[in-house]
Amino acid sequence: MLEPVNISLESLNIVTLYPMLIPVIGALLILCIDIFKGGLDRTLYVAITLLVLFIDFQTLLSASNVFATEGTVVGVFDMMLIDGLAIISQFIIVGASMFFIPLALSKKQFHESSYPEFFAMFLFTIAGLQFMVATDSLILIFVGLETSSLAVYTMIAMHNRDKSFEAAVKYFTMGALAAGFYSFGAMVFYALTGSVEINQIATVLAANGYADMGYVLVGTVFMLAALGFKVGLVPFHTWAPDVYEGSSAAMAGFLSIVPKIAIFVVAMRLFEFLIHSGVIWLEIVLYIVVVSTMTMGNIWALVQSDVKRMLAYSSISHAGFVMAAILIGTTQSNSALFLYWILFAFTNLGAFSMLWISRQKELPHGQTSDHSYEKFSGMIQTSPITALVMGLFMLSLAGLPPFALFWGKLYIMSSAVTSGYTVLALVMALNSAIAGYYYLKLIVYMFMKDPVDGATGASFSSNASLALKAIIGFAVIGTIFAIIAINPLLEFISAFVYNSGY
Amino acid sequence: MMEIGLNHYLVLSTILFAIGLIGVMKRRNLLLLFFATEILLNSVNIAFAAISHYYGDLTGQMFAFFVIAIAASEVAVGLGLLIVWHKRHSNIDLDTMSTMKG
Amino acid sequence: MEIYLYVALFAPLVGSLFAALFGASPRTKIAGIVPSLLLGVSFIASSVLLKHIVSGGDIVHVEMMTWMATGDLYIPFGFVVDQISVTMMMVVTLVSTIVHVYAIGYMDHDKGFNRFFSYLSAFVFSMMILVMSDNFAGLFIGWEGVGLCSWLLIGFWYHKESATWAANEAFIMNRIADLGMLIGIFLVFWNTGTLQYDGAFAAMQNLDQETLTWIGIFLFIGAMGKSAQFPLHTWLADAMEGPTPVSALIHAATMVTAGVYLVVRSNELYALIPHVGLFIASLGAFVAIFAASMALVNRDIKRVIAYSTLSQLGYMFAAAGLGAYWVALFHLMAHAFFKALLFLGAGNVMHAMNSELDPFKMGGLGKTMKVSMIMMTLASVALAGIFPLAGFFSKDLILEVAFVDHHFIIYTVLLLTAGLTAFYSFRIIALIFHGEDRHTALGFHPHEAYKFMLVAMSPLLILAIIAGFTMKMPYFEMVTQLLPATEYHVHSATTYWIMTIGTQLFVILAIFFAYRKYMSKDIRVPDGTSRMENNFFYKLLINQYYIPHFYEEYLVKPYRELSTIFFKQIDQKIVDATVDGIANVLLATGESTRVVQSGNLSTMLKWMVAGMVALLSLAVVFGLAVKYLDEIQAILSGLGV
Amino acid sequence: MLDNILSILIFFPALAGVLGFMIHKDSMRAYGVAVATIEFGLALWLWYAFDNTVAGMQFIEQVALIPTFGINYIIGVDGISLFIIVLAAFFTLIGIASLTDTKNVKNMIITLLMLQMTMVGVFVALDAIIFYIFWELSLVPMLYIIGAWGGPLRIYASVKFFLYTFAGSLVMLVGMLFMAYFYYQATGVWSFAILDWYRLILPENFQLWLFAAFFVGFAIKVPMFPFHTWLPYAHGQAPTIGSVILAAILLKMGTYAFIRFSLPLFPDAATFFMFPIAILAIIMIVYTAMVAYAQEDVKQVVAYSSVSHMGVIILGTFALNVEGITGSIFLMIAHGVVSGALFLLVGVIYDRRHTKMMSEFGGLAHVMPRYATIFGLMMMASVGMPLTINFVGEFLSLLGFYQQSHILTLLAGIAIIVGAIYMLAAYKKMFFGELTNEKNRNLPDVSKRELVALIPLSIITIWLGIYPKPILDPINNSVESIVQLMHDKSTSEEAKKRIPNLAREAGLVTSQEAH
Repeated sequence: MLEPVNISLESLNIVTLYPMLIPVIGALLILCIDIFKGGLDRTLYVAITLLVLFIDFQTLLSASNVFATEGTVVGVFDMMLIDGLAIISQFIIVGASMFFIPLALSKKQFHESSYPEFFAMFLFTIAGLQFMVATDSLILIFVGLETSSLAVYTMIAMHNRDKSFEAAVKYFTMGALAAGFYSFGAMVFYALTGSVEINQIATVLAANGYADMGYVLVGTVFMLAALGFKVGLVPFHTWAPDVYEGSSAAMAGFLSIVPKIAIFVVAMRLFEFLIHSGVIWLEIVLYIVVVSTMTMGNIWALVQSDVKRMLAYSSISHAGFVMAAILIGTTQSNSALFLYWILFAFTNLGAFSMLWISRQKELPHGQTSDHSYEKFSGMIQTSPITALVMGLFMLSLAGLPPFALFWGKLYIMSSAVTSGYTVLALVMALNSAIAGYYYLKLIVYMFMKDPVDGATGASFSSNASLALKAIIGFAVIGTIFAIIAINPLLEFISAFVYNSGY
Repeated sequence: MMEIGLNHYLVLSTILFAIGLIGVMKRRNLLLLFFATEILLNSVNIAFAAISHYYGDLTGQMFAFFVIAIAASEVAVGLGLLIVWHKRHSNIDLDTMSTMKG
Repeated sequence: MEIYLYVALFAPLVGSLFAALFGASPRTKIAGIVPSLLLGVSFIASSVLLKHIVSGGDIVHVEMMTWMATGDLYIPFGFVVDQISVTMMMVVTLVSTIVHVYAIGYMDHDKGFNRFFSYLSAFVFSMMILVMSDNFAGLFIGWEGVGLCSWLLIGFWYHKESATWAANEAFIMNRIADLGMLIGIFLVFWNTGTLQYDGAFAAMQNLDQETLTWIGIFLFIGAMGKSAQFPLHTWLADAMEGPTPVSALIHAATMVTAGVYLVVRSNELYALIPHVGLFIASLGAFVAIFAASMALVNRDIKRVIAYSTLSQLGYMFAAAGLGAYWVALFHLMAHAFFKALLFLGAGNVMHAMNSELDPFKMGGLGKTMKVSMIMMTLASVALAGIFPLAGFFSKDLILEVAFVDHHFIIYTVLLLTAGLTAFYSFRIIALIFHGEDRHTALGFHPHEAYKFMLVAMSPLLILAIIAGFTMKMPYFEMVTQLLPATEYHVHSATTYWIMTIGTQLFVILAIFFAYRKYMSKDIRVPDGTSRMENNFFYKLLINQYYIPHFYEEYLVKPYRELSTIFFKQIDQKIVDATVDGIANVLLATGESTRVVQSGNLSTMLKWMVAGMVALLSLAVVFGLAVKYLDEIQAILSGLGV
Repeated sequence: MLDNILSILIFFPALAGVLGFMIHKDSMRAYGVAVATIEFGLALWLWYAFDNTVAGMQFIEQVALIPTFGINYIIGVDGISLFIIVLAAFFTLIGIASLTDTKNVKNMIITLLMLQMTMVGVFVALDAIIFYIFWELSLVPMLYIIGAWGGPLRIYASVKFFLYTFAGSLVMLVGMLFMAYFYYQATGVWSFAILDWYRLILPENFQLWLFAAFFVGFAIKVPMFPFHTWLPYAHGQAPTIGSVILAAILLKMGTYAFIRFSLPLFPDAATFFMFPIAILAIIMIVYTAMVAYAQEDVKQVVAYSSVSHMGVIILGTFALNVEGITGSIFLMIAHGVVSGALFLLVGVIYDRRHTKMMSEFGGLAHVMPRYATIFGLMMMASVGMPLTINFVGEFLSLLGFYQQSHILTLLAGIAIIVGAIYMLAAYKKMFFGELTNEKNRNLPDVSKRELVALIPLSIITIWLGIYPKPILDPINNSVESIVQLMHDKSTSEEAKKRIPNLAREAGLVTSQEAH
């Protein structure tokens, strides 16, 4: 006779689930609305999404207060884990999404934004990502990962052009492979330790003193491959440029920011303990991967002829930059990671939005891609303000002080220096110099060449709407006046990261 | 007759996984490619089941279930994409989809 | 007294600026007259100072203002009027006043008239700074200033390629020497801690020989440049491209003697290092005969006089080197008078022959240009050192000095030079004024220069005649308050008389020889056919010992080529190419490796798997390594690693 | 009054530049001139309010930016930076005033004002990161000026200029981070404030590495051989105004940084690297002078000549004694004035003939006497004629270095010879000889607008050549304090020997000597 298992609701600690549940509910709500009355305008859905995200953000705020007072919270059979990393990364995820979703309100209506499902998907993605960061169970991470990924594949496809389908298929197939890698890796760890919770794994491995190192490494390799694919580390990056090119600028911007931070958190949780428990191999391999990602990403970006594709490679290189923080693995570097990513979010949001507003329905005459460099030549003469803003984002991406990204670079390099990775710091420095070239290339086109005949300023803002302008305004302010925000951000992040023991 | 131990399962799953990998690399036809990925995931499931039995806790099987679920949903999305592609190009040969490169 | 000092110093500057005001406007007499008057003022002021000094008044020393002051360095604009500088001031102001007046006539057809006077007065100002400054830095200001003005004046007719070329040559050669000078100044500062003459020389008394030697050498290198001593002499002859008054003032009377002035000024230093002194003397003697020999054959009046100037400078250095500073200074003064006169006379001739310089195209000018003839003849007599003209007292004194100090080689050289001097001076006199008329055939219609030009020259004439016997003693009295008062007297009277008379006879013989050779009716104009002209020595001399040629071939050309190589080969092909190379390598890598992104899905998948497998193999290797760590170590130790 | 004059000096032009967007095109030049005049007036006021007797920093302002990471907005001015700031304001003014008709002049003037902000910022920054910010920002306007108004190769030139300098300064940034980290280790607080760093005494091997890191950044900016090749392109392609500002101010950032950072922070390393750097400097001086002689383009001649002069500045800086450093700082200003003027002059003829090839000219003195005169004056200044501004600087620099090495100074002194050679040759080619080229037959002489720029420069050239005292004194005071600091900080025997101890000479003994 089994006596009933009774679990007190307190011990479940459902609160930890709220931040993820809210977007899910929101998504379902959107779907219901569509069922009851179809063909509603996108503005409605955008508004709803924004509201949902706003509430989500509120819950996160309260969660952060809880953390600040009581420290890490676990719940739902220890599945959920709300610690500093979880909270900061969710802030980034939700916050960034709030900036990205209004991009759907472009002047020209594009195919995806006419589907209510698109917004539902969007919210599902966010929910999935939130799950990923707010747990240390490999299962839940897997679920979150796949939820978000599947949603993302669909959203890309919804752009409904040949290229976007191609991108979706490519991304999907490789994603499936990555999922295989992930599950295999998880399996190995499970086999080794009989647990799928990262801290459990850590303790068990530590207990038997990494007896069978070989298998640990095998597991690590598969994990590295899976996560590396998602953040686009060389040689698992090959999807990135095609997907960025295939999907709409807004979507690409979203991809370059939001999902990656979740993966970084997972990687941090997983690799930190391995590195610190003296898996030198991982350190070496990460070193190689990081450096090659930074460098190759840059080198390939040098030779691109399409701005969006260039930005794809550049964000690969930036991912390498940030991965270095995980390799270094000190509190400073981990805080640097988040700082960097927040600033990167602002800048990339701006950059991609600029591409987005310059997007025409059909390809401009004599151009093979939506955002070829030629399209921007002589911009300063036809529409100076647009050119200046774009130039600003480019400079920020190149890490020119005092614009946003510089501070991120500064802090990461500093963390490298502080923990004795001098060569790494120099490599970063030189890479930023190389990167200077391709960001400059766009500036050269905009400021120093003459406009292609018949080009008018209108073409650069053909897709501009108030919402987009507002977003860009935000991005501009964020990029220029980052310097003021750095100090509070740094204090907040360091405190949270430190308190969650990373 | 010999005892079938955990390792046999693990070896089996590894072999299946390898087959899956090879399939993923070799297949030119999208549909078959998806099959290959299914093999990948299911090989892992075998291992999970075996290990969870070996340890005598259910986490592994739970994981396996999730994997199955996710595999299913992937198939859903994948086939969806595939159908659209086929509508537009009336083929599902992935050598045709290389407009973006460099 | 200060007021006179300032007047003497700044009057020329005012004059220069005044003339500069008319720089752009067409020729006006006023632009010439005012500077001349101001120079006259300056001359009077100098004379007042001279009187003050001679009448035993104490040295006038003023410090106008600070120039540079940093760290331990303190350099004021300080000026001193003592026996030495006042002598120079007299020479400079007198000669330059005369030359100015003369130039009013000489340049009156030149469209650069105003510009000319502004330059000329500017030169006088720099020269005054040079001689009046009380520290090495101030000296250097003047030093460079006169260099600049001489550049401007040599290249005055800047449309002439030869003129501008000569100007640059002069400037650059002087720069070479100035570097030595500069180093000398640095040495002085870091060893004595000051650049003021008095302080520095006082401190030098207790410096070690070596340092002093270096100081002496470097300062003298500076002197060599300005005074065109070998091997930096070529610029002086080329400098004759400038207008003749310029040659008279700068390249005979004043600037070129700056080097001598420097050595005399630093007599306290050179007194401490006699071996350097001896070197200077020997070089002087060498230059004396070296220049004289080149003057023998030259076919350009001004160049001949230039060489004679060079050779006279040699005399001065010989004297200074031997420690007879007052003698050197005395000869400097005397030489200034008769050499300026000579040049101005040559100027008249040029004027008459509208700028023809070849004496073989003249002859018999004496008939039309009596006054000029007399003046030039007397000047040459003085130059040759015939009693009782100036040259006798100054030049023969130097011979005596050499003799008395038992430097018989120097003595002999100088003696020979005296003979040569006499010969070439009268060679041109004869060719120009005597002998048959060769110019009318060539269509020249010579005429005597303006009256006032001749009047202007007359003071020089008088001085050239009387400077010797009237001034020698009072001058000696004066300067020896500052300079070592060594009397040079051959001990036995007989030797003295033999020497003196011998020298005189020798010189006179040379003169007669010159007259005989070049006054004869049937003089052959050298046309490259005669035996003498094909003679090796003649060629050697007419080509100035091939030294300019050597410089051109082995210094100028290589420098030009080396520069081009540096630019074309090294700077562009190596240094710059490396920079671009790095960038290009990166780009090329990108271009060549972008094919990785073939866009084909299955390749992408292969890449993922490949990457994974690579990591896996790494892992396996590492795992094994960890597993068999001990064995590996054993093997390695076995290998002795 | 006006305690935050420095901030005003920095941000007034920037603000004006932003407002400039709404000024109408035709009245833009007037606006620019007005703004620049006000800025120049403020700079002069700064000079007037500056206390010459104080050696240390004045007008210090401090605002917390990122206290957790020790980055704060600290600015101040001392004798070393004061005059470069004034010079920057001055050159912006005459640059705008003498701006000949350029296409979209509006952007040009706004860019110039932005550039001015960065220039002033670099020279007043007392926090390494603030310094770095302005240092990097200064690249952008110059990039635009060269790239948008330049010659045929403008894009290549500008990108090269940007990337080269950018790469160098990133290495420098790593050095700064290390410096801050060492300070953190020593004191437990992060700080990027230069004045804090001054108090830090590092072991020699650290100093060597850090010196090297900073050196890369500075040397490229100066630019020192062999990092100089971006300069000829930048100058060759840049419009007149660009070259003027670049030569007059931007290059000085490098040499200034040497004095502000390298010397006081790493005295031992400075001593250690003195001779290698001196040799580099000598190569710069002689080699580039010869290269300049090989040029056909007069602008290139001036460009290479400024590299050559920068060599003398470096040499003076690394004399490590008061005379040398003071001289080098003075020479920075002198070279700023003279080379700026020379570039303006080249611009004058370029506007008339649209070529800079000397072979096109010859005999210009016949048609443009005034031009020839001013050019001659500036040329003489550039070859270091006494009583012109350059001589004071060169004399002091060489004099200073002579204390360290005789033979090297002798070699460096060749500057005055080779300098004369290429300059006179160029002058001869352009101005002397018969007027051969018909196109030059009736060129107008310098116009009023051009004289507006050239006359003041000529006056300064002479005035400071005759009476450098008002500038030398403040410089001297600040330099003395720095040299003393270096002496006190230096640990190695060599450094103690090389760097004079002024305190002892003054009779009083600092705490270091006490024990």
